[in-house]
Amino acid sequence: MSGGLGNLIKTLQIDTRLLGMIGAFIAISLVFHVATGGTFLTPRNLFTLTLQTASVAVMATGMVFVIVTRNIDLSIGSLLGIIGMLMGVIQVQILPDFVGFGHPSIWIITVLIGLVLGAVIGGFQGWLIGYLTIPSFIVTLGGLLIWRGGAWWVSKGTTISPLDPNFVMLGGASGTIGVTASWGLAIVGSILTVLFLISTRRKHISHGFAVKPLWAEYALGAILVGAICGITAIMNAYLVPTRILERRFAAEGLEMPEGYTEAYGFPISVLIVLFVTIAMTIVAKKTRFGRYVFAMGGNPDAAELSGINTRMLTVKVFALMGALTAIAAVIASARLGSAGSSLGELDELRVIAAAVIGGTALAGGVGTIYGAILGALIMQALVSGMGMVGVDSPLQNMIVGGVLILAVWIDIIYRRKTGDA
Amino acid sequence: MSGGLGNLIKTLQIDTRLLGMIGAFIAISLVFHVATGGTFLTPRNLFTLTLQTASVAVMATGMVFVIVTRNIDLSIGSLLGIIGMLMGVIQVQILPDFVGFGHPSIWIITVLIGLVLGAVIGGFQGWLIGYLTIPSFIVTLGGLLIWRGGAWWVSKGTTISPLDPNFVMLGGASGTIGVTASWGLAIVGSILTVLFLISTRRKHISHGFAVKPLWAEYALGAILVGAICGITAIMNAYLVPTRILERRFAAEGLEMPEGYTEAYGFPISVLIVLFVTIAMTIVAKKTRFGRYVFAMGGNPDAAELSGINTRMLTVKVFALMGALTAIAAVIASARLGSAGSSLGELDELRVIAAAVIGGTALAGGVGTIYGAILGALIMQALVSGMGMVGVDSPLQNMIVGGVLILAVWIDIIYRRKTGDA
Amino acid sequence: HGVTVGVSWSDFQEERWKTDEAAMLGALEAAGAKYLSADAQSSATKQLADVESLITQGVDALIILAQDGASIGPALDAAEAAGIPVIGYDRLIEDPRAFYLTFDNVEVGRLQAAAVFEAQPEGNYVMIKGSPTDPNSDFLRGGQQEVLQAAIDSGAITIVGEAYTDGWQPSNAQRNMEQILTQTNNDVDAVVASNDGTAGGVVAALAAQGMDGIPVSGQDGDHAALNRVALGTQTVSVWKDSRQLGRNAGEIAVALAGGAAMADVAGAGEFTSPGGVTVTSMLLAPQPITQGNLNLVLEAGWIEKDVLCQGVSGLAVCE
Amino acid sequence: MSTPLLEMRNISIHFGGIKAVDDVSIDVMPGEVVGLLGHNGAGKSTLIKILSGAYKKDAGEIFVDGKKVEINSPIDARAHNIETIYQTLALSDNLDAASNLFLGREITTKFGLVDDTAMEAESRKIMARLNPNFKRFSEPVRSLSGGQRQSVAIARAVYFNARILIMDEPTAALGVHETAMVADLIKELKAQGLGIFLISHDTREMMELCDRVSVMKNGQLIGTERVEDVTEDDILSMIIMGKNPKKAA
Amino acid sequence: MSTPLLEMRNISIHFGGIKAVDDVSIDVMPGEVVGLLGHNGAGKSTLIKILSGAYKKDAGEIFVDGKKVEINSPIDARAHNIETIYQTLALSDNLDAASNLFLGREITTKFGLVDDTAMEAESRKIMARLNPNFKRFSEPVRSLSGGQRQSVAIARAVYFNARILIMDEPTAALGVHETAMVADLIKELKAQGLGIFLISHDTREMMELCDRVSVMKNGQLIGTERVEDVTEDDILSMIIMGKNPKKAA
Ligand SMILES: Nc1ncnc2c1ncn2[C@@H]1O[C@H](COP(=O)(O)OP(=O)(O)OP(=O)(O)O)[C@@H](O)[C@H]1O
Ligand SMILES: Nc1ncnc2c1ncn2[C@@H]1O[C@H](COP(=O)(O)OP(=O)(O)OP(=O)(O)O)[C@@H](O)[C@H]1O
Ligand SMILES: [Mg+2]
Ligand SMILES: [Mg+2]
Repeated sequence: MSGGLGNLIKTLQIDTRLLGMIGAFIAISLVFHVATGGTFLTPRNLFTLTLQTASVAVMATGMVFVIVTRNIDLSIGSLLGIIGMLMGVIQVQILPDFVGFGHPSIWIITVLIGLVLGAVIGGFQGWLIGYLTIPSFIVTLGGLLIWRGGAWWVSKGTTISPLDPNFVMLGGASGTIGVTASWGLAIVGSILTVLFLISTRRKHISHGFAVKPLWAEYALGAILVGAICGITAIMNAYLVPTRILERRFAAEGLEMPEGYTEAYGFPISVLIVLFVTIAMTIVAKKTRFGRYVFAMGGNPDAAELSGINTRMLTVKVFALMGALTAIAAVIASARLGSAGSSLGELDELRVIAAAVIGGTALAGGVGTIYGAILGALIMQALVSGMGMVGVDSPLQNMIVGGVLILAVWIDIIYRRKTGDA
Repeated sequence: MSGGLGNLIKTLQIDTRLLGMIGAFIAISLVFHVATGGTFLTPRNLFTLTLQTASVAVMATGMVFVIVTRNIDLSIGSLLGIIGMLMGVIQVQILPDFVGFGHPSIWIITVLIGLVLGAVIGGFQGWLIGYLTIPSFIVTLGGLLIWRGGAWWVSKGTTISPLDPNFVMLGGASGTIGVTASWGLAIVGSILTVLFLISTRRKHISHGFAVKPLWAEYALGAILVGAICGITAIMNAYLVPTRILERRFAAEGLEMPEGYTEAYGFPISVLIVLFVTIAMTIVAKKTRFGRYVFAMGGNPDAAELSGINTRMLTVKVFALMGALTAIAAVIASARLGSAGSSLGELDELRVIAAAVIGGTALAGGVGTIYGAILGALIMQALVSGMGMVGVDSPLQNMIVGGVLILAVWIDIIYRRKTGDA
Repeated sequence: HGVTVGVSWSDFQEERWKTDEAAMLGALEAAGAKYLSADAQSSATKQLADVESLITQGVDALIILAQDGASIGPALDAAEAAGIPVIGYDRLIEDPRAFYLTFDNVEVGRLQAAAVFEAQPEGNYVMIKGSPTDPNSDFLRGGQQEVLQAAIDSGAITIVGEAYTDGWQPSNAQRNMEQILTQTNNDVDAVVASNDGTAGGVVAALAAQGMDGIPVSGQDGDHAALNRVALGTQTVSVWKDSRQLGRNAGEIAVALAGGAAMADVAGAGEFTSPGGVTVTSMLLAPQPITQGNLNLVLEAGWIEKDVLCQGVSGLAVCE
Repeated sequence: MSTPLLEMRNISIHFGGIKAVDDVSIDVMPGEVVGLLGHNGAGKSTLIKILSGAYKKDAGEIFVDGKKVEINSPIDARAHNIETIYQTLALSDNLDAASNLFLGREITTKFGLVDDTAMEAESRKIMARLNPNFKRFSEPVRSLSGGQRQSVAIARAVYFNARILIMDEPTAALGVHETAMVADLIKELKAQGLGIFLISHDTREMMELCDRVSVMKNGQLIGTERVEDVTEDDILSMIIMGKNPKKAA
Repeated sequence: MSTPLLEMRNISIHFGGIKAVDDVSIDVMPGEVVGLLGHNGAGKSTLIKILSGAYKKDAGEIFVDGKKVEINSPIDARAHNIETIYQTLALSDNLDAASNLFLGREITTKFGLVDDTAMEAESRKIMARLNPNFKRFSEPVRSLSGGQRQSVAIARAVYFNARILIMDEPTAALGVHETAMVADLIKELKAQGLGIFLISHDTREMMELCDRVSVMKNGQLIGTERVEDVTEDDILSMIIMGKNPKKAA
């Protein structure tokens, strides 16, 4: 990186990898924006993009932990399938008989059961890996076969639909929080960010460590707040199609006023992703659990000898992965409005790719949550973009494969340059 | 293992794992034999079983090396697909225009091109892994997407058939060597085995090492020769259906003599497997290349510092894997008599499962060729057995998944008991 | 014992085959025949193995739902060697040794396009195709093209988007549809989707734009799809009354096993395949199900009324 | 005589065929340093690994303050304030010195989150005592030299008020200066009343640092002697010949 | 004076920020033992890893028999008969002693196949000289003790007529007896005319074994002295103070 800019980034202490990935995403977007004659970088497409990315992104954060502990999870696609299917059966065939069709408690109970299921199944696989010391590759490869078979078993191949209307809101465009609430969130987020920056600075000073110049802090704060508001602005710039508005008015027997418009704001599923990202980042960086996960990734024996119960840790990591998969299952099936036995097929590959493109090293010990999220976004941007340009799916896959390899290679070179493993 | 038998096995110096796996295979076979009302352990079914196992078995031997060097190859299924497809195009659409349809040189040229393709593609992946140090999981995951897409690309999704008649003989029942030749092979094999036993004993004595008692040597020899002849007998016990014979006579304008029968003997594809098995075993145990593969698996740095060019070694291992995949592609497409763009889908999982069930440790450094072959056979026996019994396929997958995990677990316990690795 | 009939399914995990099987069983039991089956899980290779093991188990007749008609040759050889008659079920096997019993897919494609075309004779069309690795995807697409060709040439219809659907997965269909909608800025008037699964994904994508209601096609008569037809969010689901197909298959199988010649089968005729091969065949007419004739599926007992009419109001059949 | 701080009685363990440790008994008093000597493969590391919970013993008993205790995992060992410095250093290469130092016992804020700044501050203090010219706190320990890593390992073991300290060849990789510092440290800890098991091949060093030395050969205990009762040569002969001169006499 | 067997001139290398080795020059004559001393992290291992091809130098030249050579990989080093015993032993844990001993230079039959029986026979001979009570030939070295592994590593290095031998703390993990044997071995090899670089923290041992000692500090060479010209204390002060008494004087 050349002089001035380099120094600036240094003083701001911004992770260059983060910059690189954002850069990559922007580059890809621009290319497609041109290729599609200006439709790619529209609020509408970015909105859809986030919706499409949501479920993979959620799982990718969990996969980071799995891979950091030198494991792999090939079962999540099938796991998503069977959990989605079970949640479908519960909300469509079971609960209505008790509480009545469309009852608000349905989606809550369904989601809770899903989460428990995910955590338990994941935890069980973790137990096989941690306590019986069966390699995760094998256990989850077995899981891949078992849960996919199970998903079919549950419904004998039929597709469950339509899903509970409230549940469906968790998945996509039908469930957004609107403009005002979105701005509200943005403001709260900005404030918290600033407070965080301040407190960290205080802390460092109190221990007499070096801190960056004040102007740098201000600049950083400005950038972050700017980003938050920017994204919110985009989400709020996407207007609800008039057709839908007209219907809504019609439903209430009203006439839609001339030139009436309304924007979507943040979709619930995207908010879920944001929440998961923040939570997982804190877990990774600021909790013992997270610390142990990385310690184990760096040197399992050392972790063991340091009195860390690595076996239990493995169980927890996979249980967490399972729970996140359940969340993803909610988003995926809700978005589709139905649950079929092929739901989530090959997602394990997408998720692993996302985590790895995001800089998670398969050797273990290294990985970041934001990286995984960006990885997922980049992958989805590629696929959607190619879809718009009309590239045939086999060719799409070929390109995705190439990009995956390329991304990891760049990452390796980057590591070598910066000297950090 | 209890007293007497245990000692016997010790003195004979037979690998207990080998015994275990053969035992497992027999057990499974017996169960199905009963369940199918006596059709499973018939020459005919065993004959087809070997045909069905061939292509996976060939690839499994290569996967052992890949896994032993702490790598994985997820691309072989797709690789098989694209090579099969290209070989199909070459023999059906290209070569006939030059040498004329059905010309004997067609299959030879086709197979050669296939082998080169496999070795080159595999080698290229190996180069990315060895020299650019990109994790094999990523490279081959990329390959999985790229080559599958490519296979579709070559034929735009159409299936190429019928394949060259000579080529088709390499795949299945249409290409067998008959009774006499089979017995001939059996005898040659037996003689070589005995000679081998003798020479090894000589050698040990000359260096003044301990050798097993003579009677043990005799016993061992007897067992091996017995096995060889037994298998041959089975292959020769499966009679060619009369209809086919009649037609053959009719073709030559003759009348088939009353009560005339004829048996198949070894299919060419099975001979290919046998050849590959022996060759790969020698490579693994008796060549420097093989020795280095295991050294690298045990401690890559040590291998490197011992002056082994581990990068080049990786390239070679993957090139070998690619070539074997090409052989598998020949067998698979020849057996089908056609090449479709989904040929080989999911084979990577079957192959990895076979190698792992055969006792290859994903941690690297440990694995045997015969294990992989037996692993493949056991898997295939399970699948076709369940098919015969009429188990629903989703349930079949679930069972295979369970068995995979179970097998590895048993292997781990076994290792712990015997204290090796 | 009586005759044994072996059935080799290509992908039994698909919803519809369950009913085919039921119907076959019915017919077979009626004839006092035994039933064996195997599922190739969408793998031509496994299907060959399946057929072999069925033969090994001594079946007297084979019903093959070919995963890939071009790859089934060796299976036919084996069957012939064992002197077992073969029925090519639902999907064409271009080989005179097999009796062809089907609602052929090209026809299904035609019906899909026709129904959509009727509802939307001009404008912008989107073609959502099946899995690129499944040969049937292109048969269907071919049939659809035949119907639309004229209108396309006359410029009445423009195909503004076309995409394969990896693994026939609804979620992939949804993503592709979303991108096409974005790309065309919702300037789409009709969607020809190749089966009900993909149609589901398409409708989900349309709904997000409030465009649900424009003509969408499908096939298989999946319950979810029929419900959409009732709701008016899907125009047609080409329904192959599997029970009809299954029953015929059973009966013909028993007949052939009994030594009857293919030509002697009641209702059998000649069919010349696209590849120019002439096979003995029996073609059943697929039934396009639209809001107009939903009563058919109800009367056939194919679907329960409450399932069909879930959330539907003001539709005759649902009253 | 007073009850020993820690006692291992009739300990045995074998790997596959070989008896690595065979019916060995040793003990240590508060404020005492007991040396373990023996040829390579004598079983020293294995013996103390049993004490630190890394291996499970086949037979024998362990007493702390005269009370029988079960040690089945490193966690158990820590619960009895038994700290170990392993011959092969147990550090997480991808974490920095501070994180390694506090691994398993992180300092946390009132919200239960780990407090990195506080831990780094602490580490600086500790290392200053052990190895003044150690500066590379924020880098992963991967990039440290053998000795630098050793210092981190020692620091970790002594920081958390251990009562029993096990050192398996702690100075093997250390430079003269660093070795001297460790020697001083051992004396200091001894003065604080810790019981210390010290494994080393440097007989002279042992004579200087230990109160008693136990010699092992082929998994068996040859004998335990007070250093003032024996000469360096006696010990050497015990190690090599495997017989106890006193008993012989 | 005669041309040195091997000479390293103005060698430098840095990792990320730190200069691990900074413009260091050392040489060794045939039949000479040159000792390398220095605090932990001084750069000793790094320096000799450059010689053995494990690291690539940033600057400097290497001469063998006065001829400039390029060493870019362990293979190059071996080509010049430079053998190394690493501080962290380079053995393949899953192979047995014999396979490790001959790794990269297997004995092969006339058909080009590896000849295990021959190799095991050879190994037995070699080990007999180094470590008589070593018996476990057919087991993977994984299950050997630190010292047992060390003996295997040494055996490997000396077996193939090396001309230049590098030993990085070869006796660090060895028992008294084993250490003595290594010392004898070094003397023997020296007599055979090998040039030996010996790294160790045991100054006394160095005084006894080496002809010359080079002292490093923070990556720089403090000085090289003939052992008979200096006292042990001089060397200690060089290591710790980092200044050369002679020059000072
Ligand atoms: N995990 C293991 N598996 C099998 N054998 C082992 C294992 N660990 C140690 N051994 C064997 O047990 C015996 C004792 O080993 P140990 O490491 O305790 O010796 P030691 O006294 O520490 O030797 P050193 O002074 O070289 O460290 C040795 O023969 C060794 O080969
Ligand atoms: N691979 C590496 N990456 C980064 N820094 C390294 C690497 N290897 C060594 N260093 C640094 O280079 C310096 C010299 O290390 P080196 O191992 O040569 O020291 P040494 O003299 O061998 O010490 P010791 O006596 O403890 O073995 C140390 O500061 C170490 O942290
Ligand atoms: Mg030890
Ligand atoms: Mg060193």
